[in-house]
Amino acid sequence: MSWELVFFAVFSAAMLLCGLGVVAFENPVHSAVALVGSFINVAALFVMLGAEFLGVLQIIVYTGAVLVLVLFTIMLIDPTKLPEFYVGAPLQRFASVVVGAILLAEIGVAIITRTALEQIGPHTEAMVQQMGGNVQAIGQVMLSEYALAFEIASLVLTVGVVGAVVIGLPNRMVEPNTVTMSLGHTRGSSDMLAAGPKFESPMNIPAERYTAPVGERTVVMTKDPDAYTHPGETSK
Amino acid sequence: MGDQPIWITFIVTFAIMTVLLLSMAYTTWYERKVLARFQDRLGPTRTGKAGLMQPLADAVKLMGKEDLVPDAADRNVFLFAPLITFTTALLSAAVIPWGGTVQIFGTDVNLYPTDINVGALFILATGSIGVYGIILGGWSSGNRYSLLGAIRSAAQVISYELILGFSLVGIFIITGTMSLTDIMFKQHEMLSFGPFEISNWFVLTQPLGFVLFVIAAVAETNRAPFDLPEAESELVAGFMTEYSAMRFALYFLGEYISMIIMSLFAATLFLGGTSGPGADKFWGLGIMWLVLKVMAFLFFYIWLRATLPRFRFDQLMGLAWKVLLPLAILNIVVTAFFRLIGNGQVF
Amino acid sequence: MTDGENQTTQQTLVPTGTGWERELYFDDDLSKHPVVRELRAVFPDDFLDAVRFRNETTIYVNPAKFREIAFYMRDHEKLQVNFLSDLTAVDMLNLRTAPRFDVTAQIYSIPNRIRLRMKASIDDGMSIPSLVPVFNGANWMERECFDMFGIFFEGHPNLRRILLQDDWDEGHPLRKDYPTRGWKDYPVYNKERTIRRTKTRWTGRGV
Amino acid sequence: MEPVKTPFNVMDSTQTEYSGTLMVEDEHELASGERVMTLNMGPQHPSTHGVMRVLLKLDGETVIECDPMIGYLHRGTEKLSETKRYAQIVPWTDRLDYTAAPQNNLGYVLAVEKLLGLNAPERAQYWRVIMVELSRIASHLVWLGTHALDIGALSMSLYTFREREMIMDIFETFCGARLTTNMMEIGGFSRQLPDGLIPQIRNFLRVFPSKLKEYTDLLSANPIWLARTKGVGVITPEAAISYSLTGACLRGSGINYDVRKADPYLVYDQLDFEVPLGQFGDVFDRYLVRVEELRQAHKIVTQALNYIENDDRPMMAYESAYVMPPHMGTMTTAEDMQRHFVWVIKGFSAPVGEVYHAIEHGKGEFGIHIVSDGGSMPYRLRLRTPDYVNLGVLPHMAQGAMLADMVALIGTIDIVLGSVDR
Repeated sequence: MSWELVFFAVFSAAMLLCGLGVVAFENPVHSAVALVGSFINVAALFVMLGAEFLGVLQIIVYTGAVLVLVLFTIMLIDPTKLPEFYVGAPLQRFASVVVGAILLAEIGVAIITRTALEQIGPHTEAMVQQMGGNVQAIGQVMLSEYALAFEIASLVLTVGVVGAVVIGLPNRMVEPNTVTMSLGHTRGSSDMLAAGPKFESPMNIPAERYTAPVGERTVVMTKDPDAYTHPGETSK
Repeated sequence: MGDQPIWITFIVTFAIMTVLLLSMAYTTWYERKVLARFQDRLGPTRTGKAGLMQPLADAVKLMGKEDLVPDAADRNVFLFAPLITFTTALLSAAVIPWGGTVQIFGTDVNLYPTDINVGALFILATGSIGVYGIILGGWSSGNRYSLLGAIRSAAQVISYELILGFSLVGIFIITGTMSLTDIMFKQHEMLSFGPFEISNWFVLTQPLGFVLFVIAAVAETNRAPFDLPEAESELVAGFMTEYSAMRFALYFLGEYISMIIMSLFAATLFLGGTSGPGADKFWGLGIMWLVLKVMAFLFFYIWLRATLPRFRFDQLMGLAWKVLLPLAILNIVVTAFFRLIGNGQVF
Repeated sequence: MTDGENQTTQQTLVPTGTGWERELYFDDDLSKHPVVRELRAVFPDDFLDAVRFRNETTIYVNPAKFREIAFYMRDHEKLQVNFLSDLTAVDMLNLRTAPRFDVTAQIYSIPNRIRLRMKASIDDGMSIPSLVPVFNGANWMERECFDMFGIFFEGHPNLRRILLQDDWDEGHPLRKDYPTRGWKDYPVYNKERTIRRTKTRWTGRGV
Repeated sequence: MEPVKTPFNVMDSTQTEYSGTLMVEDEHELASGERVMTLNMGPQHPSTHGVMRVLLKLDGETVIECDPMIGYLHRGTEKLSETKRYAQIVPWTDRLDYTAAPQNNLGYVLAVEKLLGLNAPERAQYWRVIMVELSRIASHLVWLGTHALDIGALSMSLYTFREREMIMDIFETFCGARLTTNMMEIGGFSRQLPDGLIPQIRNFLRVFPSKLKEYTDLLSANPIWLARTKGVGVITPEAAISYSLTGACLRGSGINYDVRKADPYLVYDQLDFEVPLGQFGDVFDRYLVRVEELRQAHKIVTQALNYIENDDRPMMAYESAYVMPPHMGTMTTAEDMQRHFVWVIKGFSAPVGEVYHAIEHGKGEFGIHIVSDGGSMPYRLRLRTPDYVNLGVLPHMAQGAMLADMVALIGTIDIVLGSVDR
């Protein structure tokens, strides 16, 4: 038994355990952390196969960027308000079984074509060596053979970014700088107020007055106590 | 560069870990002393000569403190999170070369733990795992300041890692490799301009990339003026508000290790790593040059902290996405263009 | 002090430029004071009195018209008493029988540089119109006044205690019948001397 | 007069659910559907400048509601003053704004002198001006250091405290105390000037302008500082007047109201100085105004010192009946000792009446309102502290600000909680 087999066993066992944890943990954050562990072990398996670039990319892209966002979505959602997954409709359960079976079958077909039928495809180890290494080979293939798929993927990501920006835009209906009275903390007193004139305040000032320019700034010096005493004729 | 018995790799790794952990402790002392000089004070003086025993005293104090877990905390995650930051920070040291293959007592020794062909990306990858320590620590504390610090940290690290990666692409285009050892030895070559010979440091050919890298590295390590996750005047202590004792120290040390690693990384990529006068003759001189470069970087970190106010969060993100990212892409395009000219594929 | 009452209507008709000199605000004859003159004319029933002490003018007004008079003085184009320096109350329990409180507003005219004190007397348990619609700064001052004296300001948007805690149940401490040490008995610590007095150069004694 | 009975009893804490507790979970959905996080900033927080609590409702990092809660340092100074004789109250005023104790002393002492109708001799007035302006510099230096520290400029506080230390040493030479000086006396100064005071002040005046340039070099052109302060916390002139702001908060918005100019006390009408006014009323303008005030204070101290340096007229208005006679034979003759004893025990009986006196404190208008019933203790002493009133504008400024701006906004008001809570 070689060392590689031992490491493979350890990594795959850890990966499977983490994958089990993803579905088994009750707290969604714990599930997400288990998913992180699973991804890291997958990356380790990639490295063992000699695909360091893929392994590192797995960590940077999935573990680093995507999962952080997923994790935050989960964290900021109240766990008590999550929908109940266990008691989904029978159709849902059926559909999930079917989809899972199809995915499994796809993986099986891929493995069988590679091992049993010995149809390995063009990207053999010799070819990778000839291209100069993993990174070079991936670059070549990505930008020549699969250029169209690559561009489509970029387009989809761009759409995703634009969608995120649109969703994340602040609500334009609410004026951010509307000037109101400082009510302080209004609880406990608003319904107890007597009727009558409330805020005939001098504060109906347009919001653009509340901006200050970014450029050079000086102070105005005065010795005369009667100068600049009125809001209309301030030092601006 | 060649294969070596595995026990030599263990010894080298052990030596590098020891040096890193010790230097991390003394980086705290270095920061306190330098910051104190910036601020017209003396810094630690009471423990040992010039306060040199201060890290030891701090360690003893922190170990003696009670390891508190708040009631509202998610206990397991809370206890586990600091370890992530610490270990991933240490893990990055695996790919940083301290020299080439040298002869020590008649044995060939590689002065780096490993040399994978995507070493630069490996450091980025460990950095992106390291942020989990901050996020999970902040979330599991059950404190809103911690949560805000964690959210800030996540957004900041993702944004600035992008810039960190993009600023390196220029070097990858020039060298055609991502192995840190190869990149470093590329810079040992000398360029001659008539009578003058200067080292081919990438800071000369990639000045914009260097500036971007330094800014992003400061942000990536959560140091001032980008120390928003732990902005003490707004968020008390950010994600580590609820931590105490050694777990607090782990975060603290993780930050310092990240500083050292980022300094090593910058020195390796842009300042020629071990390159310097006499470095090719004796490997010890090369390590000395590397240490000097790292200390200069650390001094720069502390200088920033002593001088600059803190960014606001929206300004920070605006800087990353509106200023630095276009500049980084510009850098890539220009570098690629010159590379094509060099290859004779244009004109 | 109130002897100029029958002339006030004529005095408001004085053309501008002659009746608004700065010296008039500091004249010994209070009836020449522009604020007094104007208020007497416009609020003949609600302007009660005016007093001068140490070069400061105090006007007494009807509490029901407290806000209206402040409004009038703020928006008057010549008076421009547009700044509320301070608003507080004085518990007059020991000085007179009724009404109990003097609500005192120190108001100021930034363009004219004139300080003025406006007072309204109310009884315990009554409320007085809030000045918050006139001066936003009155918000916290009135909250403090409510906190310390228990005076209610009608129309205040957020009348809560401000300096004492929300569940303070000992009343309002700046009232004159509130003892300085409070109503409650507080525990007294360190009744016995637990630390031996040591012999020092100054005491010279062992115990 | 139509008495309006109050419709509710606030003392009944069962009516309201918030009474005196920390916030329980209070997340509610806004009209936009965003979830709101309640953040309890303080009372133990590094940048609330003491024990102040600010209850924030945050939408992300944007503040949508802000409620400052004060009173953690309330000591009842106004109530206590009603049981103290006039001269005994001076030390209590030290504890209001403990970064500028001489100014508090001066405000109180001037109000009492106004009530008594007495004037301090000219020399004492000049020395009061010198001490108060030095104290204004000290107070502004504390503000500059802590404000910069809040925004993240770490070293600034140590630089400003270095110069403040020199002023503290001057105070120590002058009156023996550094922080709670208890410096001013009713009627002037009863003691001789100590030796070495004037060279000490001269030394400070020589050093200070170069140090001030150091501060402004570090901050005024710093792009991060500009980005953090410009356009943040804008108060329009109308709002500034309406919120009763005073001091740099009002002048930063461009309204010229400086009590030293508008209603001169002491000898300020004989001194040549200018009042700086901001243009747009944001945090940066208030910073500029205060830095300029440091220069003007330096100028005032220089002028006053040049004028009064070689003067040796008496410093106490002994001719007045309200001033304690000099301690000439207190230790030797029985009559003097008796007289002194009676003075200390009984104090003086002030005239009946009420006065309000305002001075330009470093933080704004510091007003004392004394109601006297003719006794030896004030019937009512009202302390109008500038930061209490200025703090009321915080909810107005905080609308739409970021969480990081909150510390800049709290810093720009320049509060000292001892003065806010009294």
